[in-house]
Amino acid sequence: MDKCIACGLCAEKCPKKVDDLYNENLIKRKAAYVEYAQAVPLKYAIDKDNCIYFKKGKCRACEKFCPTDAINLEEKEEELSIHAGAIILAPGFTAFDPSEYLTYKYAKHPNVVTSFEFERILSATGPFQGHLVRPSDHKEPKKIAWLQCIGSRDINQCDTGYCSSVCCMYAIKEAVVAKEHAGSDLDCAIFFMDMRTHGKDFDRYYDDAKEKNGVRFIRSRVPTIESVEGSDELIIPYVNENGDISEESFDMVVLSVGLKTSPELIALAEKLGIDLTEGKLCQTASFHPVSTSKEGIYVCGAFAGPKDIPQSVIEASSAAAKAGACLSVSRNTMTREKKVPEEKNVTGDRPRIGVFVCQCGINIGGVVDVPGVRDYAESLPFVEYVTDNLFSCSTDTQDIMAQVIKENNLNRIVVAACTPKTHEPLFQETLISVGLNKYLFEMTNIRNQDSWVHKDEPDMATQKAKDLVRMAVAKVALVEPLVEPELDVDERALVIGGGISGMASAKSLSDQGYNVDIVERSAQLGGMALNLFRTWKGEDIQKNLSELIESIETDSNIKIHLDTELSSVEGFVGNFKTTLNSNGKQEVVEHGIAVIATGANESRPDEYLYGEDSRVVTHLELDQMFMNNDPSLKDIKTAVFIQCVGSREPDRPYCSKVCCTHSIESALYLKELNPNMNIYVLYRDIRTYGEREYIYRKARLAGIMFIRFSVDEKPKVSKDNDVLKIELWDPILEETVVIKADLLALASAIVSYKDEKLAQFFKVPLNEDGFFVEKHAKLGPSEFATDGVFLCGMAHYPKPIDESIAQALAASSRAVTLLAKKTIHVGGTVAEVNPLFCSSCGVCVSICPYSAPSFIEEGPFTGRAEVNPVLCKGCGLCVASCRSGALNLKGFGEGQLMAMINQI
Amino acid sequence: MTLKLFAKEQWLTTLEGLKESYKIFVPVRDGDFHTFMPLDEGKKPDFDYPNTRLSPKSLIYPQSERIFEYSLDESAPDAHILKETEKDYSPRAIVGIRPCDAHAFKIVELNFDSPEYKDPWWVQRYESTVLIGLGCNDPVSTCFCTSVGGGPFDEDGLDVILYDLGESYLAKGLTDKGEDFLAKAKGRTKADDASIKRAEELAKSASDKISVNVPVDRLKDKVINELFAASFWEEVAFSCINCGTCTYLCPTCWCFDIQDEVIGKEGDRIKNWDSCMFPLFTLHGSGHNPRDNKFQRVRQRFMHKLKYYVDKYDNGVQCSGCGRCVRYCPVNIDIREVCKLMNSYRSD
Amino acid sequence: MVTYTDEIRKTAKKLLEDKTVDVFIGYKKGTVPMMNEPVLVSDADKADTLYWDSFCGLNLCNYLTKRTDRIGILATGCNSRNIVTHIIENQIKRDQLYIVGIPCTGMIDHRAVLRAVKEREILEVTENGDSFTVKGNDFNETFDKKEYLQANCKTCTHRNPVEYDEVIGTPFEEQEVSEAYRDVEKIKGMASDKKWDFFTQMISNCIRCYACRNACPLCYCPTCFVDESGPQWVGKSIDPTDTMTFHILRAYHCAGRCTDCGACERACPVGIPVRQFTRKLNKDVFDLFKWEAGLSLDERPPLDVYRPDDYNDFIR
Amino acid sequence: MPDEVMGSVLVVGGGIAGMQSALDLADSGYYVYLLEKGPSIGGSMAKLDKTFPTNDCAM
Amino acid sequence: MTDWEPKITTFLCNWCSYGAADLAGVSRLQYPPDFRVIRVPCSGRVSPKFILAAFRHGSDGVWVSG
Repeated sequence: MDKCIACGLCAEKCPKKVDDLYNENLIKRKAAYVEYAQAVPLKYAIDKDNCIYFKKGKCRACEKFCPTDAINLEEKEEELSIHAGAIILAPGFTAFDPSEYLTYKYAKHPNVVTSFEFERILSATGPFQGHLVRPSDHKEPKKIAWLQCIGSRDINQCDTGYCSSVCCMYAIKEAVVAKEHAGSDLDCAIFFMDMRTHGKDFDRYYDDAKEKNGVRFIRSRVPTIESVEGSDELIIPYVNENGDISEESFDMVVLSVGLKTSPELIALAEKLGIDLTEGKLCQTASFHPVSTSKEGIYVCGAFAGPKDIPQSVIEASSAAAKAGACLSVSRNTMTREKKVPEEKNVTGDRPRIGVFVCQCGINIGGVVDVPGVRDYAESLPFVEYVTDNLFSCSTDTQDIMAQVIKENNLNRIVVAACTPKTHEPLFQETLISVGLNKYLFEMTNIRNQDSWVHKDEPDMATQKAKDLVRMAVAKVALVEPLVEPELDVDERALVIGGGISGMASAKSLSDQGYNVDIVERSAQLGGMALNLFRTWKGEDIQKNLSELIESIETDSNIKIHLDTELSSVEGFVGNFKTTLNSNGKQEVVEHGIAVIATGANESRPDEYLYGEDSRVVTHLELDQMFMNNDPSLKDIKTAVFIQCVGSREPDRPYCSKVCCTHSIESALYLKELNPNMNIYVLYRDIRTYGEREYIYRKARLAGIMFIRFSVDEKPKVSKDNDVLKIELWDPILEETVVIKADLLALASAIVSYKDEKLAQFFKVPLNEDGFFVEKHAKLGPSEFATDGVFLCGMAHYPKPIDESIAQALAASSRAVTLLAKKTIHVGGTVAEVNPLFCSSCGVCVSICPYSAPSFIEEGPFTGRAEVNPVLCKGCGLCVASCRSGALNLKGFGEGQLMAMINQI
Repeated sequence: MTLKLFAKEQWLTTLEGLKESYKIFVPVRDGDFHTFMPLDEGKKPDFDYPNTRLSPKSLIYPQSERIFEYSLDESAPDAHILKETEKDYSPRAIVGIRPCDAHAFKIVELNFDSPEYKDPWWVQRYESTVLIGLGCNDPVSTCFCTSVGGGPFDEDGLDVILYDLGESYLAKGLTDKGEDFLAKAKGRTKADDASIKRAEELAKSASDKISVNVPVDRLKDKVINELFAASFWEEVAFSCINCGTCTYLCPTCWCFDIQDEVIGKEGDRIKNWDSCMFPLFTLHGSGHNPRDNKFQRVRQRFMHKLKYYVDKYDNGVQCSGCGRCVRYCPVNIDIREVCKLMNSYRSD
Repeated sequence: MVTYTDEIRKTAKKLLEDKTVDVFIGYKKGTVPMMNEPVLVSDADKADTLYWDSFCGLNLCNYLTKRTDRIGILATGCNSRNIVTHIIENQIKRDQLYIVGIPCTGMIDHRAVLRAVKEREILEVTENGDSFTVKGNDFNETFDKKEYLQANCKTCTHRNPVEYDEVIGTPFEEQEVSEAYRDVEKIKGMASDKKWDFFTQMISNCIRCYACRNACPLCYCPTCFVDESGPQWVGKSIDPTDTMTFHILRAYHCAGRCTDCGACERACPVGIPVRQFTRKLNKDVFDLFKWEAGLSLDERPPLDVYRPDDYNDFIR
Repeated sequence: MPDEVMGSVLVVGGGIAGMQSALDLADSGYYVYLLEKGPSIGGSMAKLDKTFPTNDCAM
Repeated sequence: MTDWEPKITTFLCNWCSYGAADLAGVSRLQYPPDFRVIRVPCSGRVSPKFILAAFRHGSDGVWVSG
């Protein structure tokens, strides 16, 4: 495998074509293959199940043509035994196979595709290069339908009773992207039961899809798809919202298939002895969201319940935190560190440039005249050495390169090859290995951006390669060695917020061996959870909560600050200095990282007679009644729940996520107290995602009535002679119903604290709803773009206890990756100020998203700007914005870029 | 010394006739201002003008002049060799130049054409140019040529002087170059005594119209260091915004800078006007700037014109009294006032 | 106008006498007609040199940067907006300043007056309320001031000072201006080659004296980009490309910061309407961000700041 | 089997969750075995075209 | 006009467009060879001066993408 240089010759020569699983079998690939172009590792593999040699014992074409002898067909399967301190299961899911539903004709009709197939069709690397066509005749479709809940929420045709949680969003996304590809004329219709867009910014996306992109949403469970004789079209018959049967024809139908656990995985679980749920998913507890039933084995991702990418990423980090907690005594016992020679000082030396031009087999050499480029490079100023290599990235070439650099005393290197995005680090390693600063290097891309894209114009491609080399040489002559300053990390942590998230995060940090200060603004730990009764899994929240509080209070690594708020924050990653204020008493704590876990609050409704009639209560008030064993509960004859009170409305367009489940759980508890109670849940969409769907079903079976309303026609609550009357239109009965209620529970929205002061302290952003904005919606859900500051719980977005705890653990895991290093290296590509040129205008200070520039406070340059290299991300925004030319971006200096421009 | 008369209605024809022998520059109205342009550029000459906005110094000493060219193309046989850029030194005539501006060339000549050093481009162009002056019948309020050794009909530096007699011009040849020009001019008649008499009267009355008297008599006696350290400079400089208007409009400002410009592989060495008003003017390669602030630069400009030049050349002040800097300074810094301050300065 | 002058002198004298300020920045009467000179008065006895009329076109804000003393300064609408810009750009501290506001009736375009008298020499100009009288050797003409205002004053909607400690005179109602950007729209409507010709022609007389830049209070950088040598962005010769580069970049540096005070255009010795560049950007910044420079001490110009929640999708 | 706690973790699955776990653990000072049945890591996410709600490229 | 090849200077953000240009290569999409790419750490790094400089050095078009 080390020898493979991913030239692709084996695949080219392989005579065997097989279905391409990566592209959902929509096209063919070879038996010698790489899964996809950006695959990591980028090494070709032999598909043993299909390879002619393995089947029939002859062929070996790949072996013959491989230029680096990387193919070993005699390699035998080996059994390895691994000793590990913990196991994390992240096995993912398999998509539901809709062939089981005969009425949907998936197996028969090419234009009925699964949502995963549709992803490939949309992809630029997919079977049709991102051109949206239907499989039957490769014509552009004009109308596409999505059918939701295929293999989800269905115990009739398949036994998947749970909701797959992600399909509503991915269907909307596919519809929106499809319209982006094909133009707004494309008609996209999504057939659904409940629209479950409960995640952060999901409802906005849904609203935009409806209003801005014109995606049609049709609330209907479609029973069958009809094909039309002699045509590639498909007919969908359905019952519309008025109860009438209608039908519509489409060019393509996408089945939004659910997420399932594969049979092998069920077998593995059995082997490992871990418990599964009713839905064959890994069993976990709300207060221990990534722990399996077996100690030392942790779980994350879709195996622990269907979920989207950010939630998977959160759980992945949580699992790492849990594993880290049980192994913390052995931290750094098995990892290794690299040894590097001392760096040579080349400052002030005349540039001695070495240019290495890569053939990349035939990838570059087949189009570009590589020897010509090499000889041309020799004519350029300061170039002392040139050569061309068949494969510059191969290990032996790297050794030769190191040798050449030493022998010729080169101090600047240019490699003209593939893309620096993948290979720059490799060549920089070679520079480091001979004691050259890694920034004395420039890579120019004559493969991805030249030979591969101009293969029919070899002369022009060669000229382009020469130009690119000339530009790179011009730049590299001006580059300077850059230092990556090392910075000590204060190994203490500050957690802001003493609710479930804050405590879980603090506990996890302590378990991993770190000291934590936890700050709570109120007089006791516990936060919002103090008001909650029971989780949807039936767990007693107060019992679990008091255990958690006790574990915090007895933890010697954790110092608790109650009645305390922050009054100022100074410093940056690794070295924060925060002043705490407790009733006027100031205390300074120093810490390396901070976790923001400030939670959110329940809004106070201003409708439905709330506050005017004592029978109208919010969820938290209802839970309080449950916890107090309020005797009046038993006397209730009719209880009504109204959902989305203050959520998903124009002023607050997000979903509060927890309320549907909470209402149903509360309704079920009321039924437990009094099975004869009449209970109505008035809702807009029931969003019991994942296995929460089971309690929705349970509630329906228990006789709880669910009546849907729309935001334009909300229920009317009135008081008539002390009778609490609720009126609304029932779309099923098609008439107005009047309910006389003894209890009206309002699912009031969860609202943020809009903590602008805290946001300012740590230079982190808030979104328009007042929740904190994470670093990256997908890949950085529990941290901020500001280094050293982490995020969890409802401060991020409304979420239930299990997700809050998972995110708390994730935040601590991400924090530990910093704390464990003890020192951090800062990138060399940072901005610096020449104070002589600075005009103190402050543009850099205000424009920097990372708050790296600030004003110098004393000395001869008082009032001028300086850049803190630790905070600087090297984007260069300040540099381009500086009117005075006082700023420079190391590694992308004005002179260096101008030198490139001059050589165009 | 020839005296000739040219009827105004024939004047343009006369000039057209001279185009064979000279490239002719004449004052032309351009928007709100007058400027010298070649006669053949389609715009009508306008000799009834106070003065041009920009001085005609750029005709001898262009704002930007490519002096050498070179190639950095290693494959070219003459790579890195400076080649003089071809320049046009064919005879030219500036017709209608005011006496102050012609006088200015004489002031500047000391710098560009000295026994120790000659600027070949300035000298060649000056020598190939014949200056046909036009006396000022109506000097304006900012004129002070009479204070600095000139006058509205001063002949110093001119090759021919014209007197505007209303219907006709009386032309007086002053040098060989000028005589030659007149000899080639068609449509001339011999000047009659009445015309000559009228011309003399005109010159006298014009001089009388200049009421401003800028005293320069004691500048030479001042001690340089005392004047340099005078307390009024900060006040004089306060309003200055350090633009280059005064120096670029001035007919006697001669400072230049040499720059190399390379585009691709082709390089030019260019001589550009520079201005002591700009911070870059004195910036050293080290980053140090001996005239780092505004008042130092303002002081330099006046000290150079009114003291250093005076002491060095013994040729009066480096100012021809044209008044352009007074008229166009955006903040009304008035050299006449500064000169008074300097001339009367006493260190106590 | 006479009342303004008297009031200014009185106020300056008082401020200097009671040591509210160390210096007072205003104008004194110029040595040539239609031209006043900015002046710094530090002695209460010299307050009488201060003067005010409709030819106080140079922006006094230029004289604030890098001062460390306490300063009294006159401020019309646009000048006060420049002071605000200076404060938020850290060029001066608000508590150093005592701003004496002047509700401005607009500055007279001296070039227009010259044209009106057919370029004859003007020896004296006297103002009388809404009109002014121009005297020369053999003429004497009276004009309506409104007709001869500088172009920027004609379309000004901030004549009253926006930030001040005291106002001289009485603030009046701001004028309603319709089609303030008619000229910009006209250029916008041109075909691109016509547009290029227009701008090329417009700057063809430029002598690169940088009077426009230096008259502008926004240009306070210690080293202007045109003076930088490593790399040298702009050539030193009068190559049209370099000249155009200078003008375009200068305008960009002023985007969102320009108060359209007109100092640049007034200072230009060759009469280039350089505001054509800055106005286009003023309009764009207004259209895109509803922003006018120098109206708020709390907010920076839109192009100076980064907002993760920028309303424009492209930036996210 | 050694007695002391091993400083290593086995991560089963090379999709987005497995990769994130592995990265966190490696960065925290533990040796990681990342197990993937296919020839390359990336899992389901690598097959996606774009991701909601930002429409970022999944690659 | 047919022989004329424009010269287009391209500033590509390292984190998005540069990767996209790589992907175009991986996908073997063919396009005219008139682009010369300058990799920048962020399109925010591109000063208007670079754009003007590129034109000055003979570019017929400048493309900033990020």
